[in-house]
Amino acid sequence: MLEIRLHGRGGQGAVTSAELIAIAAINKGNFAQAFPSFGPERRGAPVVAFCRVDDKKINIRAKVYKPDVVIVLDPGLLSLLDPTEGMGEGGILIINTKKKPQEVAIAPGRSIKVVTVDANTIATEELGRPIVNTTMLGGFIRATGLIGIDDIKEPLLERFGKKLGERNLKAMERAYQEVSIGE
Amino acid sequence: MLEIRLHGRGGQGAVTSAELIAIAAINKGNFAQAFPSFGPERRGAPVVAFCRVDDKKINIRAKVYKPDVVIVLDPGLLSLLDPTEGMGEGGILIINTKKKPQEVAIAPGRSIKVVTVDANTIATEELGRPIVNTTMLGGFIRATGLIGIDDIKEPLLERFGKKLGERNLKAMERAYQEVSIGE
Amino acid sequence: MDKFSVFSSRLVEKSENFTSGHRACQGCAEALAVRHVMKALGRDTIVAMSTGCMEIISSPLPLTSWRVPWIHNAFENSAAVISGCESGIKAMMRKGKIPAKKINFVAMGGDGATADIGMGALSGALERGHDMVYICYDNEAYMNTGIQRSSSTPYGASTTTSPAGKASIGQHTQKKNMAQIAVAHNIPYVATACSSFPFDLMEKVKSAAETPGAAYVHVLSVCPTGWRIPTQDAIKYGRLAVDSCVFPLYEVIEGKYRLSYKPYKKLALTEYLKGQGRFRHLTDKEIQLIQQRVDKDYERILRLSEEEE
Amino acid sequence: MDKFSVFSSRLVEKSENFTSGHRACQGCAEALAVRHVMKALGRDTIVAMSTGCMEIISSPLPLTSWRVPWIHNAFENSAAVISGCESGIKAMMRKGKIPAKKINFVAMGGDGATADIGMGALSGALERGHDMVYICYDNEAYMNTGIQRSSSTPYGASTTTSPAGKASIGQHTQKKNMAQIAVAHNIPYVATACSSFPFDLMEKVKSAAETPGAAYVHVLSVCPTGWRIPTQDAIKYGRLAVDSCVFPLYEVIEGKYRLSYKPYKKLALTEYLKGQGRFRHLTDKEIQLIQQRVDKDYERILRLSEEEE
Amino acid sequence: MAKPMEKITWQELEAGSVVTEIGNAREYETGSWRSERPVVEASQCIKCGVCWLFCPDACIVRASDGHFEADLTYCKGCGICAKECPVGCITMIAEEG
Amino acid sequence: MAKPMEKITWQELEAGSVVTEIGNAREYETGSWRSERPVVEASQCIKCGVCWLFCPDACIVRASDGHFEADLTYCKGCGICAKECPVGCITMIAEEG
Amino acid sequence: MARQRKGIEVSIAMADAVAQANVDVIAAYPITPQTHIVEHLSEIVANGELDAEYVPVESEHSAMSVCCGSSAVGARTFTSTSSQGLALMAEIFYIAASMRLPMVMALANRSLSGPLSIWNDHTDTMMVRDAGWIHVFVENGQESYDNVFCGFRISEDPSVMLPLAVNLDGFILTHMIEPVIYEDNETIRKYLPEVRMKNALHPDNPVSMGCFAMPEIYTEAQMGREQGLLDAYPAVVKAWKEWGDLTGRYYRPVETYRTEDAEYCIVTMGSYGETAMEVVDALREEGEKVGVVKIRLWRPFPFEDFRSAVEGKKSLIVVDRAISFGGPGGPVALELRSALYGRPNAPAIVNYVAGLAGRDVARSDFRKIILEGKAKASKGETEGFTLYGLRG
Amino acid sequence: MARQRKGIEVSIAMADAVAQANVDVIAAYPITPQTHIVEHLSEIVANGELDAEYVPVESEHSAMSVCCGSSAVGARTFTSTSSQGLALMAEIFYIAASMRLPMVMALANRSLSGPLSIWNDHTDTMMVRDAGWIHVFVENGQESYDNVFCGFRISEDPSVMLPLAVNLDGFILTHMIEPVIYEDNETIRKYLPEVRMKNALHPDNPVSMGCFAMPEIYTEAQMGREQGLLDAYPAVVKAWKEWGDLTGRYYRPVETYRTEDAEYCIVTMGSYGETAMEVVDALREEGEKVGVVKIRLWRPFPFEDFRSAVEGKKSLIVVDRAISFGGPGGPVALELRSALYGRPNAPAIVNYVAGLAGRDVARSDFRKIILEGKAKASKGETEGFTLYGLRG
Ligand SMILES: Cc1ncc(C[n+]2csc(CCOP(=O)(O)OP(=O)(O)O)c2C)c(N)n1
Ligand SMILES: Cc1ncc(C[n+]2csc(CCOP(=O)(O)OP(=O)(O)O)c2C)c(N)n1
Ligand code: SF4
Ligand code: SF4
Ligand code: SF4
Ligand code: SF4
Repeated sequence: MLEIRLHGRGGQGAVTSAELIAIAAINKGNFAQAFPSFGPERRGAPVVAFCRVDDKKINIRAKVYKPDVVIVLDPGLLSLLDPTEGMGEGGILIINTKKKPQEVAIAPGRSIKVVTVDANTIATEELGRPIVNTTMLGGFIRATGLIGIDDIKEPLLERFGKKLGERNLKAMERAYQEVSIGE
Repeated sequence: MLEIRLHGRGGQGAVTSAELIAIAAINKGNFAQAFPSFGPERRGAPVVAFCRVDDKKINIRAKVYKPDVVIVLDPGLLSLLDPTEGMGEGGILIINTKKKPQEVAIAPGRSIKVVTVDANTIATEELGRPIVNTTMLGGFIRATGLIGIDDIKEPLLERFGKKLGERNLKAMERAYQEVSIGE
Repeated sequence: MDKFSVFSSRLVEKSENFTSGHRACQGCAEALAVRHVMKALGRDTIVAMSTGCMEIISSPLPLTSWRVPWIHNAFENSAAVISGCESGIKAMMRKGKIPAKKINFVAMGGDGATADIGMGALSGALERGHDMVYICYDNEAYMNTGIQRSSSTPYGASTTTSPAGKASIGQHTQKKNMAQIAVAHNIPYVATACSSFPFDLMEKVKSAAETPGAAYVHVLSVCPTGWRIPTQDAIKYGRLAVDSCVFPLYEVIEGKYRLSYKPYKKLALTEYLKGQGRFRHLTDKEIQLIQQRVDKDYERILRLSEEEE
Repeated sequence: MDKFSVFSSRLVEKSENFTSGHRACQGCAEALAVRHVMKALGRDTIVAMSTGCMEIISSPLPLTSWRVPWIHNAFENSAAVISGCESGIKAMMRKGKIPAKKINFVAMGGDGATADIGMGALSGALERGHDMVYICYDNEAYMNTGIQRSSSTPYGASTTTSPAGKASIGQHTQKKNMAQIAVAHNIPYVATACSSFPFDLMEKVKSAAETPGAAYVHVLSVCPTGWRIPTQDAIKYGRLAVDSCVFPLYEVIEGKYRLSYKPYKKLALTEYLKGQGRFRHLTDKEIQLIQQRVDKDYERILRLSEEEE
Repeated sequence: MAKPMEKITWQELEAGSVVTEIGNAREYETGSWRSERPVVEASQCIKCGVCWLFCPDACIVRASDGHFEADLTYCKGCGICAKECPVGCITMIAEEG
Repeated sequence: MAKPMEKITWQELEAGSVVTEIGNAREYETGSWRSERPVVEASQCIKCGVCWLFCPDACIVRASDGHFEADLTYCKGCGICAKECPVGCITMIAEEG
Repeated sequence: MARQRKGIEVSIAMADAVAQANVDVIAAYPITPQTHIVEHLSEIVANGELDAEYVPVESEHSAMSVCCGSSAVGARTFTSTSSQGLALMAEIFYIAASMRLPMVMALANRSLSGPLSIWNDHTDTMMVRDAGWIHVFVENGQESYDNVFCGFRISEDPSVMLPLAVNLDGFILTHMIEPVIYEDNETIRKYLPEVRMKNALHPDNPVSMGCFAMPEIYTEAQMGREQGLLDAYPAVVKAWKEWGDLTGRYYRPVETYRTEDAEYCIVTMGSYGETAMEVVDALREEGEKVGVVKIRLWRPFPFEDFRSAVEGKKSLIVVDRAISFGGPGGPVALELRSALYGRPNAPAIVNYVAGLAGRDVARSDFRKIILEGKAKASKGETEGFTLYGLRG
Repeated sequence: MARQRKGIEVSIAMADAVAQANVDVIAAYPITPQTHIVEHLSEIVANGELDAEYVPVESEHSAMSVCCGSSAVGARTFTSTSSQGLALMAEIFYIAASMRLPMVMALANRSLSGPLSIWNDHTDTMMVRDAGWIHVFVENGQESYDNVFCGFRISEDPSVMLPLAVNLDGFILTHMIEPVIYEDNETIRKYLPEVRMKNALHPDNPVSMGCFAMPEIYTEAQMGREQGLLDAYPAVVKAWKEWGDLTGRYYRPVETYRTEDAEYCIVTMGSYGETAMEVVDALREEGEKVGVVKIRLWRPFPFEDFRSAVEGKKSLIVVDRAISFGGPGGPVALELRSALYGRPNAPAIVNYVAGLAGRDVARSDFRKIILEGKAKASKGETEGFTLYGLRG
């Protein structure tokens, strides 16, 4: 089972990212969960969403405490929280930032793969607004290989409708290409 | 223990009669209960009230099924119901009617003391209206001797205030005098 | 007695959809109002009724005084229950589950059920605009439970929870103006009526039922028990209320006021108050003050009706 | 920006009785309204607040943004809770249990808490005439639970329970007019306000608090999240609502209307609607129809205010 | 005929205690409530129907000759008909005890 | 300082969970919500206080020289002050990631 | 008010007690059979005999809300309701307990709709048995009167701070005229001094009440509520003891009658207790070894008192006045079974549900229930419940 | 709609099921965490994909009242609520059952105020456990979806005619995106035909509903309600069996997992069941003879199924999600103790109250509860309850 945690801000659509991953996995015949962190947080506040993917039925109904993958949608969050909390060795940290992976400060001695995407720029260029929840999926797909770009196409188009969906797809594909993978 | 049932009509104050008997008895140091028949009946409808008097604490919380005394406030009720229902031998039936006791039809072979009071006339004369609930108490007191006229004075004045109370008292006293006792 | 009534009774629907055998008090003009309303509505009607006198006196299991489909659910929710009936029938008709036909959806409640505990449900139903009629039988107190004050009890009336006493005049708030509140909801039809004016009442109920959307009819319903008047005077006191302009009869159609009846001679308030046990304690000075208020309110209605003409 | 504001900020109460650290959305003008209201009321105030955005964002145990005594009990009952506070303090002061002093009793709720679920409690409290102020923060939907329609949602707005869709324009009932309903309750003071006009708002809140008896203030509170506008435009949209006469500012004192602000130039409705995500789907024709309704309602207020002059 | 309530078994009630026999309240004879009885002087009756219109118990009926009279099965004796009759041809008489 | 909620024992709560430390929400720093920061060009500020008046988070403060600026501990970055400033001396700048 | 024995309607006696307790706020909405209590209170206030605010609310939901507001500012608060009224205020009833707001309610027990019934049983109070209120059941007028004072004393006790309901059977008690001894005002003042609530809402001492709780802290908040009830137990016992010392009338959480040597017992709650005793007397004369166990304190449930009261009995016949539909029968039997679960030699428990919505349960009925119940117990027919007196 | 497996939010799956069930009326008031269900339904209606009346009521009290009206005219009726909403409609909730009005409610379980909490536990549903509704608990999205259909089937069954609540844990299920298999409309139509209610309100067949009952007849009326629930049991079993035959997914009133040879069991209700199974698997590997008993049908309570499920076990560890304050602990443990009372060799019962208001109960917590509970049972520490995870 792969466990994913997403950090974002209220209104940024972290749950949608989790949802799309889960749906893509489910459509492939896998089992998956996606869910928010159930808070009363408002637009702007740091929020968390979760996702689990497995090839058998998932029977856990608790939050993700030990993520294998962490996605950070908002670069500003890095100064507020430790995105690697609970993460074991070999975890993958995917961050929306202009920085290169090696520029991202990680507690020394931890073997964590850092992946960076300049999602703000991509999203602003492709969607006109720095809404990065779909863009960041490109980074996720590239870094984990858990699902393919094609798997996410259908749920994405269903979610956003054809016109907007295709632009989101484009952004995601660009991120897939432009991602920087550390270590 | 003496058990009393009163028949009247909604709005005629049968409960007040029961109440006054009970209070008088309690004031004398006895134990007593008075309570209505708990119905949704409206002004005009036949209603029942109950009273129990004893010299020790009363522990019954049910209706009176076997009355020792029955008081009928409205002569019209006699054609609708059997006022002696549940009454044992030696019971006392006190009726507001112009009739003499012997003119009142009782199931043959039952030894029931019939007492009649022309309460409508007395009440109309004394109170200006045929509201007979206090008047009938005169008949009750005379027929049963359970309490005295004096015992009921105080509760009656408290209940109706001085002015109205004294007129009610007068009506009651007249009834006490003018009652016809059968057998 | 209102002037139309003498020779036109024959025009009135004969069948009784609210039958004899009900247990209202002797001389209950609220029951009479129900009888009139049901004549106006006819058989193709579903009634949702709030707990209260009219419900209790008409439905002791296994008996019922109702000849139309009738539902009682709770005290405060008849407006919501009828919303459900209307929505259900509407959907089923549209979907062809049942044949289409015009049905009157009517909620009814006392003034307590309407102006107090049921205010929320009523306001919601009016706002949603169901095709329904809400009828308030206003006997100016909670009669079913023994004459407690409601917000529709008039200032100065003595009730069991607003008793007149050394430190109190009785009810010390002004009667809530439910018709005015209904008008403020911007519904297409609002009217006041009284069973002492049965033809007017029946016409208004018919208009209300014919109005698409939500309609509200406020019926002053004399309660001899609660008002402490002789039973035979129930009709008279309704007339006095109207003729002294304590309770003006009017309609508000799409926001426009229309006075339905202008007393030939406006009677003094005392005519109306005297003889009612609930007002017995009022002093002349107090009556004077109340008269001023009545005048002011009546003038307002007059003005509004004239504006529209 | 309203014309008074530029140089008079210094006259405004400096201390914050509703502190920073609350968790309202970025740019929440409802929180701003609360801030303004609390400045106007000052410390000698007891607040009862309904469940809703403002409650949730200000009171996550063990933290509170309130510096005045504050109570939250449920969603629908702040008018009743404050009735209890007022009655309790009044009785205790009269009996000498606590020292006498003037305290403002203020209930607050969103439009859902006020016009929908709390309508009954509010109507009851107004009718009983407690010495209280009720403040409705009207952001035109249930925002706390995620932008569901309320009866105060304007016609045509898309919300999560009145979504625009193939078979629906979005909200298909007219916005309930709470101020008008409050007026119909015959209370001594009713006003409308908006936090884009803070001085007017604060004056009205003060007047309401000073009025003996029950007062009602209806505050249009722009919610960028629910209206789907950029956060920085929250003040602007309040101004547009007032300047396009969608939301006129007025007072009704003892039944008399007074317009508080007459736009220099009445803006077209489109100014206000365009840019709001919730109205994006409306066609020109639909906007036209809405404009007519706005005009009619505004004229009514104008007429009523003029009558009184 | 509805069974009297104190005889009905639980199985005899419809689900939800729905009553299907409409208007069966007529089995309850409210005439028993009466202490006074309206008596119509038929010869004076102008057949206007006012009494009928105002009876809260819907118990004024039309006799075959067109005049109106009280159905004593239900008449509670409120006296409204007597009071409202425009020609005053109804008198309330005390019921005999 | 209020104890963080996830540390409080049940005995530490007042009866009915009443909070007696008023205004302690200030311990929660909403500045962390911000993705853009208002920057005031002090020299242009006319000290009208409009930004202060319209800040939903009550986080505009007056500097010692009389001009106004945002208290970044609480500022959520909504941009209202920038938009409403009559002379336009506030600019919103993206927070660095 | 001097000490005196009066013949009085129980509702009026309760209202007089409320006046003697010098309450500040009464907020109630009329509902049969509670009406006489609040009517008499309005009268007392209207006559200037009690200086209090009588708030004529528009619904029971608001009645309880007003009481919450009034209690929150530290005013002594009384209310009364029944049946549908309780159901309508249920949401706020729970909240009053969780906010630890002292007040006393006269809960004139009446059946819950539907069908609508104005008569007595315990379905109303059972609906809210989880809410966290203190619940006392009384048997007669004297107990009703007395427990108004004890109720305020317990409810306002700083270690308790919980609302308290005095449950009295509707009509059976509320509309009964019977002897009640009134205590003089001196005694009352001594027993029930004014207390100023610590965190009462007031501008001089601002606090926030009713904050919301995240998962991180909710469990702890609830433990406070539970502990309040646990702490209420000794406070209740103490308040009753002191009342007894002043007046000679002692109350206990569980009361027993002729149980010492009883082999089996009938268990009741509320006004049935007296009749049960009367019938037990009669049965004793016939040689039946039977006793009565009366539960007076229903919440906090007096586990230990109950267990020691029934220790060693062969069987218990529990008479419930409510059903949990589709569930295990009456709520009292349910809790008693749970309380004795797994105990060695626990008595057999037979459950009757009787007197629903005011159906009379006379002495002959008790006799039948006791003897039939005993027989059932001995035959091991202890499952489910019997709806007593059902036709069909 | 064709048969398909989808990744979908559970709330949306339920809303889609309601649409597939072709309901006529939806009346609901928003409350977290139920909102997504009704929002999605409004959307379906707004898009013309379902021909139904969506009644945007002004309160939950009116939501249930509208549903009563709608059901009374024979329309297929759906509603959904949570927590305070349920509490506010409690009065009418009871009445709906007594009037035997079929409808289905998605009850997104959430904690009851106060303190206010939007998170999940079972205090809301427990408040109305006596009301006479049928209560089903589901564990995951698939069960939520399926039980909408089964719910209508059972509720509208002429032998049942009772409202039914599908209880699903708020957030934990409502906001979870997971795989759900949708059935095609054909299957649904076959399984859930339109039924015309016998006594539906209509001018063509006038009846009176909701008459009031005097004491002489109230007991009989209530027996009808109770019998309705008893009759519901076979109807539930049948409806689930037929659903299973159509779809391959079978449900049973009490479900067991690895209990055959278990010495002790953990008992759960709702979404905890899956985690419990997972933990039991792990413990089994360590040699623990432990199983899981899951109560799916809460009302009518499946006494026999439950008894046979736990027959011969040494102990039961019951995990409740609610407390009866000042009472015996969790309502589930309470009823289970009562159900097994006096049985020979009845298992010891240890009661935990856990996960109040959304506090996470993870696998490690279950492990701890099971092992600690087992130890308590063997030491005889079975009284009262443990508030799991309490700080202090
Ligand atoms: C929730 C609730 N509260 C109180 C009652 C008690 N109750 C029943 S009817 C009634 C008064 C009815 O008054 P109104 O609506 O004015 O009608 P009326 O009886 O006067 O015709 C009351 C208080 C109830 N049934 N339900
Ligand atoms: C009885 C009840 N029903 C529903 C809810 C859920 N609820 C809490 S706040 C809210 C909406 C609040 O809307 P509004 O009053 O307009 O205030 P806003 O949040 O928009 O400021 C809802 C539906 C509740 N808490 N209690
Ligand atoms: S109390 Fe009044 S309204 Fe009720 S039945 Fe009697 S007369 Fe009619
Ligand atoms: S949702 Fe709207 S009203 Fe609520 S906090 Fe956010 S901006 Fe303010
Ligand atoms: S007395 Fe009254 S009840 Fe009898 S017929 Fe006349 S109006 Fe009708
Ligand atoms: S009112 Fe008089 S005249 Fe008219 S029909 Fe009746 S009895 Fe005859």
